[in-house]
Amino acid sequence: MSALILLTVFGIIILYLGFVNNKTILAPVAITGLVATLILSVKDWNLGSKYFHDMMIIDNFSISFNVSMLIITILIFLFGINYYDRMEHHVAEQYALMIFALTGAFLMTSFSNLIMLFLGIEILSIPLYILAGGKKSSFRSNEASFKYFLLGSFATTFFLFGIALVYGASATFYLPEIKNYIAQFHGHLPPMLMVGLLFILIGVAFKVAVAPFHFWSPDVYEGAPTLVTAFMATVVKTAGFAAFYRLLGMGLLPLPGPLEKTLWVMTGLSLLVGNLAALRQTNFKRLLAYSAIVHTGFMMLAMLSQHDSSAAVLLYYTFVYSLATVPLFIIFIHMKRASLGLEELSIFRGLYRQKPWMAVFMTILLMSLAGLPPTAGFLAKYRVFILSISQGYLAISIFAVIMAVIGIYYYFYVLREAFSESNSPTPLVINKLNAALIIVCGTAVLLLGIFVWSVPI
Amino acid sequence: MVASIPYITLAWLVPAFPLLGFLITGLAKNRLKNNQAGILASTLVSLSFLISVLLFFTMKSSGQESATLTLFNWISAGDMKIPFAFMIDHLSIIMMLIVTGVGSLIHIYSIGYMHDDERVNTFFAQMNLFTFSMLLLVMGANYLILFIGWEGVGFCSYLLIGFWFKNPDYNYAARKAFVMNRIGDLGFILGIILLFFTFKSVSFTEVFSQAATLQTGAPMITLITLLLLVGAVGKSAQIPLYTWLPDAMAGPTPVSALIHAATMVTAGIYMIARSSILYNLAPITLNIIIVIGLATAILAAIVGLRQNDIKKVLAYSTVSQLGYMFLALGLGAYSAAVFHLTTHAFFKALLFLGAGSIIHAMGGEQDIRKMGGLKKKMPVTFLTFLTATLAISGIPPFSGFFSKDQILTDAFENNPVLYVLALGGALITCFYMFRLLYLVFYGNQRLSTSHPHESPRVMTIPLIILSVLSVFGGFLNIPSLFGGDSGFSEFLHKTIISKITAELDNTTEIGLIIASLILLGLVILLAYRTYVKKAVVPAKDGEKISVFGRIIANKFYLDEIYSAVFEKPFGFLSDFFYNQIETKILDPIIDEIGILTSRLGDLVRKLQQGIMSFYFFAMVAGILLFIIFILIV
Amino acid sequence: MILIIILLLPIITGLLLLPLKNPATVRIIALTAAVANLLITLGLIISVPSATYSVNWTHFMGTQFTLGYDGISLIMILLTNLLFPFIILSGFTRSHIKIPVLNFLILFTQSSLLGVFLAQNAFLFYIFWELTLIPVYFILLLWGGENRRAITLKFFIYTLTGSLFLLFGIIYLFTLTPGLHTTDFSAFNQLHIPAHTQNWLFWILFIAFAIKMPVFPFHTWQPSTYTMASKQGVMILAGVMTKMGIYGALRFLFPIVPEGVLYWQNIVIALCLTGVIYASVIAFRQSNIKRLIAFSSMAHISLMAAAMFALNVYSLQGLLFQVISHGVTIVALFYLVHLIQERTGTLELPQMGGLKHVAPGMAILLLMAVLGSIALPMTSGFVGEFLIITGLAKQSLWVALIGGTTMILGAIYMLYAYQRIMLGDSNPAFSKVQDIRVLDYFILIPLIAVIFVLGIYPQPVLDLAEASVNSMQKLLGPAGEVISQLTH
Amino acid sequence: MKEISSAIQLIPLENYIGLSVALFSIGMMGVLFRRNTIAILMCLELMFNSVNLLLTAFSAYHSDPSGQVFVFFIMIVAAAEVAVGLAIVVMMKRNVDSVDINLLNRLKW
Repeated sequence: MSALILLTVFGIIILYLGFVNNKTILAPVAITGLVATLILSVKDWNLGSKYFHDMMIIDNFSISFNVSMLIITILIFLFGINYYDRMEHHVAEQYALMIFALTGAFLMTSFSNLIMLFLGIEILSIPLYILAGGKKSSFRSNEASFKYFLLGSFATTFFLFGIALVYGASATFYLPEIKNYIAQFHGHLPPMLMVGLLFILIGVAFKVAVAPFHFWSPDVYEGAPTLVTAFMATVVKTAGFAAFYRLLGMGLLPLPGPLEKTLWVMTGLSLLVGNLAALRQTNFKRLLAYSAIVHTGFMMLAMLSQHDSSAAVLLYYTFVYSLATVPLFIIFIHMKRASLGLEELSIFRGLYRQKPWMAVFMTILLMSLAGLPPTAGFLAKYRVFILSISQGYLAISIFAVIMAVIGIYYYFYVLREAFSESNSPTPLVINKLNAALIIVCGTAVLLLGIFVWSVPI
Repeated sequence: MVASIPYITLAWLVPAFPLLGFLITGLAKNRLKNNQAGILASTLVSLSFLISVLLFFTMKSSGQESATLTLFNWISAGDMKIPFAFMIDHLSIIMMLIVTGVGSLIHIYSIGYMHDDERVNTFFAQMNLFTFSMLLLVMGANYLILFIGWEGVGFCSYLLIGFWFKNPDYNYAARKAFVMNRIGDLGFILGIILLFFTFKSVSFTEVFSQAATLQTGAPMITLITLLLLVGAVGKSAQIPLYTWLPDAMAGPTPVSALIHAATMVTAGIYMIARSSILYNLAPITLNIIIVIGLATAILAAIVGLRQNDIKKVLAYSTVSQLGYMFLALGLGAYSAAVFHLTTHAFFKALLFLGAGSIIHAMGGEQDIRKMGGLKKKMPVTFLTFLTATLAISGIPPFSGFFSKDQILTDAFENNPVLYVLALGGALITCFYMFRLLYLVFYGNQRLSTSHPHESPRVMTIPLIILSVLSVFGGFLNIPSLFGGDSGFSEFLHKTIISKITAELDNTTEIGLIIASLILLGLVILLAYRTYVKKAVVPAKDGEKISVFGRIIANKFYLDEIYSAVFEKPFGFLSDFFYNQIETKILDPIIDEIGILTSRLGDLVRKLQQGIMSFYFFAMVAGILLFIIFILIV
Repeated sequence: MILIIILLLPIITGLLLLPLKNPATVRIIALTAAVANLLITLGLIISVPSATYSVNWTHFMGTQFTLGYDGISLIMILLTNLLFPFIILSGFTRSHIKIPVLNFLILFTQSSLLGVFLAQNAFLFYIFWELTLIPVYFILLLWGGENRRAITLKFFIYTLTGSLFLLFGIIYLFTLTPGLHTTDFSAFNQLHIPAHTQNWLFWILFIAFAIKMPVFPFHTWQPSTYTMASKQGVMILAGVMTKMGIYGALRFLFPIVPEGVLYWQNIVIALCLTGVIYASVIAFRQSNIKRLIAFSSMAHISLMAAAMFALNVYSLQGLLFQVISHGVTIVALFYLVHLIQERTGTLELPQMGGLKHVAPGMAILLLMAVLGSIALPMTSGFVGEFLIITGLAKQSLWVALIGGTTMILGAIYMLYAYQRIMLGDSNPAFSKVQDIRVLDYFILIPLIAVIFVLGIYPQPVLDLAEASVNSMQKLLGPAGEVISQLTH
Repeated sequence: MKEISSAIQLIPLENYIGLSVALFSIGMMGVLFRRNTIAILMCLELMFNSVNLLLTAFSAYHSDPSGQVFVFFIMIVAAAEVAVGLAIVVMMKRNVDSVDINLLNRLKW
């Protein structure tokens, strides 16, 4: 709880720091704030403290997810130092809004009550609507925020309607009670309750961009400022899945048959649509957006094969995925600058010729996303497969395997570009800090792949 | 190491010397001066000859039948144990004598013959390698060692046929020979494998000792013998795999003498004679051998009638003589076959070397229509050639008479029809040999340009030695009929179990001999009248000849048929597989999968229209579908 | 401990190479490392019969990190460490493009290959199995011939598709293991999987190996990749990586899904024989030497695969012997082909001819390598193929007959190629061509020596193979009994 | 409080549900078929409020206040969303000089 408060306080402080327009202090302050929050939240480990009439339970699950999100956010802020130094105004707001979004994410990881979930989602989303439109003059940024906002609130209405229906049926917002209420039907729920639950699930599914509710994500990812995209692709997805898992784990498991089938359909669709759309993608940000949808599919796989270790696998997967994605966006930013604002895959050409080390680490990161050993990405997928196969979901696992192959195709397509000669090489400058961070991330991905402190299941 | 025969431990030297020669001449071929290589090679082969002689006499004196010399354990896998061992018994000692004896003569001859060739050192290296492989073949103590030599000689003949590698036709001939041999070898190796499965061993001694227990006509034995026969047919140029031998004449003449007359081509006969115990158990196979042998003998002889290249004539006569040996094998008269093999080695080597000396004299000319009247010019060659011709025609008391007569009588015992056919073949042989003789040595010289001269002594001496052998070689095996002890067969009969039972009574035999002699005389007379009196010269290539004649002159178009039936379809198939199946079906399928997926990808991308209304619709549609879904399910 | 040295020596050396600048020193260091590794391996073979190294290091990607070897792995390791010095040595040419990186990648490949052969644990096996692809991918991508980007990607995806099915299979087996799950081979071999499961699991596992070997009709990536690949790339691919498929099949199929093997045996053998004939026939009309040899290699590999599924002592012995024989021969052949290309500037047979006049040494060495590949007695190829054909004959005489046609077809196309390149009248275009240099002798003489020495005295390797076949039969369980039934 | 809830309970629950579903659907239809962003925002508000109505009704029937508490939360959030939304619309108006939702479609495929 204290962590949450501290985070909010820091958000407000940074907001005020915006008045003294001195950008240099912003990032350090923000990062210190995050680190402090990190320490505080770790101190709550094993306390399992409850707040607001148990509407909010901060247990190890939420703490671990919070910590992972904090780490990723710290990374993003560190990258932000370089990213924002050409932006004159409203830098403070950027940091502040991200921090606020993070508070929302915290709520989403620790709710035990649908109201909290709703609040969390909204507190997460509203700052993102603004962040997506961060470049006020840019049409694309504008369009991104616009679409995100409209679709987001549209989805929210359904989510709320669902909550209302469930409340109407069960007369409570508390997940455990809802669980008990559902349990008494032995899987044969009344339509109203069923629809209500469906709407709730869809509301969350929209946030994590599961097909067929993924349409917003490629556009928003492409249009939003790259750093925000990175934030959305990683922290928001992590938060979304934390919420999703908590929702299922606390409230809905064992899922009624139809709902479970629905979710499986969503999983399969995400894997398929994401991969196929990414296959011929030429814009890197869109490519990552679609690949994000695919990873969503894998996370769903992990989540739906209900096993005690699902949470651990989910955490591992999301964290590893974020750890690989963020630096890729950063490399992309540099290539984009070098190629004067292009976003095509071809801008990566000649990377190997100019910055071989960058190319090597890009290889590691892409391998991790593609799920090739010995990177953490492989281990993540491996553990997901172990879950799904050990729970006997063979068909979908085989399907996922095939999909993984397609994934490898486009990741290595990018890699091929990076390792082939560029016809018009523009000087590529990567500032020390970012280079160091990329290297750290790459190494981390490798080490997480090799030294994982638990057996795979 | 079982050393039952004195000096058996020296046996490994016999192949070792030629191998040594090969290594020295091969590695130092750029340093050796003009004749060194030849001399070295010849001495080494002669040394192995001496050792063979030594072994022969020690063997005779000690009265031992066979001895085995195991060098090391070659292949052992599971229950398969194949040592690298030599076995010396009466059969192999004879073969060793032939190989090293005739071989050393031909080596010596080659010193003169190949004198001017710039790759003479390579030539001797390869000849030595050949001798080595041939010795492996005859000395091997089990079928697999035999097979090493078997393929080794094939490979050497490949090298030597294509010795003058500038000429693509020669290279083609070499390749053809090797591939045809390989076809036979596949059958052979399969036969060996089956032998192993049947007897759990491939060493001669064990196989034969166990084979005694089997009953005659067992299907497995028949199959094995047939497969071995395939190998023999390939190696010994029998129908249907004989077409390579005439083409093999592309090689230098000494090669033809050594490989394609005296030794390599007789490997098949050796192998079958070696496996006589097995073949006696397989009457079906024996009958097949009879048919193959007789057919080859006659067909080749007929083709020989119309050949105008001196070496081609000899080649076809070789094929037909090999046919006779096969006939003998088929009749179960193995020792007769081996005896004919021996005498044939003498006179056919002599014929080839004589031909070589003629070609040498004519400056590389091989067309007998352009020769003639060489009797005066090169008397030694003429005399030796004459003896050889008489020998091959089976005129008593020349060696060919005894060996061939034995086969004929055996044929008669088996079935008079065989006898008649065989005799006909013999008559044809006699005719074309004398045709050759007359055309080359009699009449007047038809090619004015070249000035033929007698060959140097290094070439003539081997001719003389060989002619002596082909004159008196027959006396090794004088049948009881002429008060002989047929010692050769006696010497062999321990090793080879002949199947001949009934002895012909003397009167019939004498009758047969007289009849055949009369016929032979007539044939020689005919040839004389045609080619000396009338001085008929065979038609030029352009001129019209009778259809029958053309068919014969074109070797029954067998080459053409083979290329039409095997080579062309093979090439077509290759193109078809690659251009159609590989590049149009198999490979594209994989690519198509990729292309198809990316097409789908484009479709899915197009869904992302970027228009808000569509997104709203999509979302609502999705929700509604799911509602319906859950309410139905 | 020695195993971990063998495993890590190359990769660590490779990493040390990266910062270096001077190509010469880089090459020397790389070569010494490879040679040292070879010597260690030989010492291992001579001294220790069968060691297994196991660090109880469960934090390695969450599993037991277990290295070890039996005869089969030993042969594979021997092959790998035997060939890599020559592969590195063959890079001692004038070109100076990214030598450190290239050597690093080569050594990286060596380590991961060794890992594949040493792993005693399916998960570890899979890690290394995939790992081999990465450096090879870059070797092909950065040093390949024309159209390399497309071909490399195709090769990569194609092989990975198989591998991922293998991953699925491994995980499935993992979930079958009792109690606290494990991926140790020893545990897998104890599984008794119901027959109907084995029947589909067989293909899940086999597809990866079939693509790697490759077995008809999964071979289509091979010719183009070989033709495109650089000298060292193709040496690695043809010499060692094809053997990974064989090794994997021996490791996974026979012990784990024996009923599946028996169920599909005939079909797989039929596929392999089709491959033998198909590849040999195609090779006959290829105008590009590299593609010709690629197809010939495919023919030989298919024969070996057939031998593997003939499931008896002779065929397995022959297979394992042939693994070494084929590796050495094919590497020598590909090196010679590249030599010819470097000297004459062409790979097209129609433009060849009469090279023997100017390069007799090259001609003789090529002829010797060709003899090895057409299995003339006294070359290692003969011993291998004789045993293989024996094994096939044990299965059925017809199988042996069809398999044996390689003897004939091989002779046809290899001798044709040899004559087309070397023989014939002297070719004015090649008048400037130099004969082979010292470096080439250093590479070719030892390789060809191996071919002939093993042909004349194959027993040492056969003994290795013997031990491994027995060990395999021991660990084969049901299929082991099947094998013993078949053989006795 | 009591009489309010009792007053609410005079009307059977089905009617409330029906009404709010109707409102929700109307809003949804508006979102689907209008192209003017402002109108769409209003429709969204409508949907939010239908949910509010539903919640109040339920809370009254369950005589459980938490539902009504939730309503307040929703109102606040909705207000915040509209604020943001309007800002975005203003920005859009400034950029493309229109509020047609389909005008911004650079981002696609």
